[in-house]
Amino acid sequence: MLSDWLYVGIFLVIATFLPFVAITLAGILGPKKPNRLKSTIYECGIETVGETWVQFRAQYYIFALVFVVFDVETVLLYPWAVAYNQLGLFAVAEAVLFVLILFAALVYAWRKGALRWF
Amino acid sequence: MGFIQFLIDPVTFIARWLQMLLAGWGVPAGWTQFILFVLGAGALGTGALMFTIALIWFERKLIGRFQDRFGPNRVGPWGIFQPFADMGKIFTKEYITPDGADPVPFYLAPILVVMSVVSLWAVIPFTLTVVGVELNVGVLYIIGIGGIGELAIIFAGWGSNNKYAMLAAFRALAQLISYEVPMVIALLVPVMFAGKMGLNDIARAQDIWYIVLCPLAALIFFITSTAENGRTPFDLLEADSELVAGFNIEYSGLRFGFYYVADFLHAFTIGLLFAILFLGGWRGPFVEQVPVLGVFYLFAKAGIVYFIGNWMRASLPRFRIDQMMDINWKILTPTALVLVMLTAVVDKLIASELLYLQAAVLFVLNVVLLVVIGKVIDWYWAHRPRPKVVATPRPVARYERSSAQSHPGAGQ
Amino acid sequence: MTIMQIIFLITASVTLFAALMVVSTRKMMHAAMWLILVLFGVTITFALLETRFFAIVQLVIYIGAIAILIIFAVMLTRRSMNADVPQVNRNWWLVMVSSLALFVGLVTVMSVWEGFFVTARTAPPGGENLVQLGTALVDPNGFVLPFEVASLVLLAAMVGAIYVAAERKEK
Amino acid sequence: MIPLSWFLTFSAALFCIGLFGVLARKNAVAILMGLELMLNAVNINLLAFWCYLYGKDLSALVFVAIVFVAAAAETAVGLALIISAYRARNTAVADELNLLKG
Repeated sequence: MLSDWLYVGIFLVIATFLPFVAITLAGILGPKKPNRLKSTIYECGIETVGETWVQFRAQYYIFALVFVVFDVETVLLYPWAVAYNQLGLFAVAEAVLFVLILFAALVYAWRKGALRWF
Repeated sequence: MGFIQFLIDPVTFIARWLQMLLAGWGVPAGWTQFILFVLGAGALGTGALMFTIALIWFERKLIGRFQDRFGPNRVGPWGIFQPFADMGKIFTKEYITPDGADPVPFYLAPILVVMSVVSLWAVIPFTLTVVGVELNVGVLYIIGIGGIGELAIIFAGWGSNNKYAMLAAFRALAQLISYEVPMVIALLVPVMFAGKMGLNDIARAQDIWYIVLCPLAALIFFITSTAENGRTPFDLLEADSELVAGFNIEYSGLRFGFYYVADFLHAFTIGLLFAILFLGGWRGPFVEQVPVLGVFYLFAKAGIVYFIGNWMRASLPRFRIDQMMDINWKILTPTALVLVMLTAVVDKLIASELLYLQAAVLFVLNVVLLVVIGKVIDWYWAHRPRPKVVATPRPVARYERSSAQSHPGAGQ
Repeated sequence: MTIMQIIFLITASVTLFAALMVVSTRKMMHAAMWLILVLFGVTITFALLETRFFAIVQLVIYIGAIAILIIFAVMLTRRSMNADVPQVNRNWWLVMVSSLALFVGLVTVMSVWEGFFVTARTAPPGGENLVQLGTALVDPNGFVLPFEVASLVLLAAMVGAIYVAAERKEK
Repeated sequence: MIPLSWFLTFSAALFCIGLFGVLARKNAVAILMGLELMLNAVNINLLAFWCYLYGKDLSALVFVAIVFVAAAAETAVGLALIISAYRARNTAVADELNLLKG
C-alpha cells in the first residue's frame, strides 16, 4: 500500500502546521503598532531608491546550470549504486564511463571559466 | 513482563498498546493506522522542535566555553532556563511587514525553512524498531527536502522587497546549490556499499562502519552539509558580524527566530545523518536485545559530530565567496567524482569474502587519495597565478631601530 | 470514496488551478511560484502511482534544480516585460478554444478504449524494483545506450548553454 | 482504488493547459514554463500506464528518466538562449526575438 508515502505526507503537513501555529500564536501575543517609518525597507538608514531591482550577473545562472546538469546525472546513477553489489565488472566500467563524461563536463566548465566567481 | 517490555522498547510498546486500545473502541483498522501515523508524526515533529530549545542552550554554553566565556549563567542553574526566557521574549515581539512585501512568499518562507529541517526527522531511524518511515529512497529524500529549504530562501529574499535580502538570497542560493553537487556524488558511496537507499537499511548494513570504508566520502559529506547549513566557515550568506544580515533582514519576532530554530536543529540533524550514514547509526553492543539503547548510541555519535561542528564554528574564520566556490567546484566535486570511480572499481576487484582486507584496502585508498589531493592543492597554491608585482611595498611609518627595539616605550 | 481518491482529487484540482495560474498570471515571479506548486502536485501524483524513486526524483530534479534555474532566469530577465501590458498574444482566444478542443478530443478518444477504466494495478506494491532498474541501466542488452547518451546529451547541453550564456569579456 | 481514467484525464488537462501557455504567452520564459507543464503531463501518463498496465516492464521507467534528462537539457539551453538574447536585445518577448531574420 501507500502507507510509506502517506506517513511522509502526514509528516510534511504536520511539519508545516507546527511552525504555522507557533507563528500565528506569536502574532496574537505580540503588539501590533504599525507605523509608516517602521515598515519602510531597511537599507542601513538611507531611504531606498527606486524599485527592488538589481541586475544579477549571468554568472549566477551559469552556476545554477552546472548544478542542474550534475544533479540530473548523479540522480541517474543512484539506481546503479543500489544495484552495485549484483553487477559485474563490465557494468561497473560502464558507470565509470558515465562518471568520466561527467568529469569531462566539469573540466570543460572549469576551462571555460564558468566556475569562476569573479 | 509488560513493564520490562516497555523499558527495552518503549515506542513499539506504546504503539501496540494504542492499537489495542483503539481496536477495543471499535475503530476500523485503516483508521487506527492513520491515527497512529498522525500521533507518531506529531510527537516526532514536536519532539524535534522541543529538542531545539535544549540545543540552543547547549550550543551557547559550548561556544561560550570555546571562547573562554561562561555562556548563559544567570537564569536558573547553569543558565538552563535562558532559552525559555528567550522564547518568551521572541514570542511577544511585534511582526513588521515591510512596504511592498509579497505577502504569501514572505509569510511562507520561515514556515518552509523549519519544515524542511523537521521533515528530515521523518526518515531517521532512532533505533532498529523506532523509525518514522522506512522509505526505500531515504538518501534522495534528504537531498530533495533540502531543495525545499532552498526555495524558502528564494521566497524570503523575493518576498521582503529589499535589495539586500534579494542579493543575499541569491548568493545563499548559489552556495547551497553548489554544495549540493559534491554531497549528492559523495552519498553514492555509502549507497553503493549498502545496496539500499533507505537510511535504516544503510545503518543495518554497517558491519564495519562506513567511515572506515570511505573516510573521504564522510569528510565531503560533513563539509558540504556544514555549508548547506550555512555555518562557519561557510556562513557568509548571513555574516552577522560583517553584513547587515542575510536574506532574513526584514523579518522580526518569531518569523526571524524560526530561521535560527531551523539553523540549530539542522546542525544537530546533520550529526544524526552523519552518524547513520557513516558511524553505524543505532548500532552498538546489546542493541538487538534492548532496542532503546540504540537511541543513546545514535545520539552519542551524533553529539560527537555536532561537537566537532561547533568546534569548527568557534575556531575557524569564514571564507570569501570566491574561495568558497573554488573549494566546492575545484576541490570537492572532482574529489568526489574520482572517489566514486575508484571505489567502484577497487571494490569490485577485491573479493568481497575477505571483509577486513577489503576494508583495509579501501581505507588505504581513501587516505592515499586524500594525500594526493593535498599535494595537488599545495602545488597549485605554490604556482597559483598571482598579480604581477609592480612596486615594492613602502611602509608608511617607520620606527627608529635603536630606540624602538632596545627601549620600547622609552622613545617619547 | 477511499482516502486515496480524496487525496488524488484534492491534489489534481490544486495542481490544475496552479497550472492555470502559471499560464495566466502577469508577474513572472508569481508564475514561477505557481509552477513550483504544480511540480509539487505532480510529485504527489507520482507517489499515488506507487513509484518511490521517480516521486523523489521529481522533488530533487524539478523542484530542487529546474525550478531554481527558472527562477534565476526570471530574475535575470525581469526588466523585459512590464506586468501591466497583456501577457498573451492577440489571438489567445483561438489558442484557448483549440486547447479545450484538444482536451475534449483526447478524453473522448481515450474513453472509447476499454483499458481506460482499468482499476487493477500491475505495478509491484512496494514501488519499482530499483535493483532491476539499476541493472537494466548498465546492461548491454538493456538500456546502456540511452544511459550513456543521456550523459552525453547533458554534457552537450551544458557546453552549449555555457557558450551561449557566458558574458563575453571582449564586449 | 483510483481508476486509470482519472490519471489520464488529469494529465490531458495539464497537457492542454501547458499547450495554451506555450502558444499564447508572450514572454519566452513563460513559454518554457508551459513546456515544463507539458513534460510533466507526459511523465504522469507514462507512469500511469506503467503502474496500471505494464508493471513488469522497465522501459517505461527508463523512458521517464530520459524525459527528466531531456527536460533538464531543454530548460538549460532554452533559458541560456533567452538570457543571451535578452542581453543583446533587452527583451524576452518571443515575438520580438527575430535575431535570425537579419
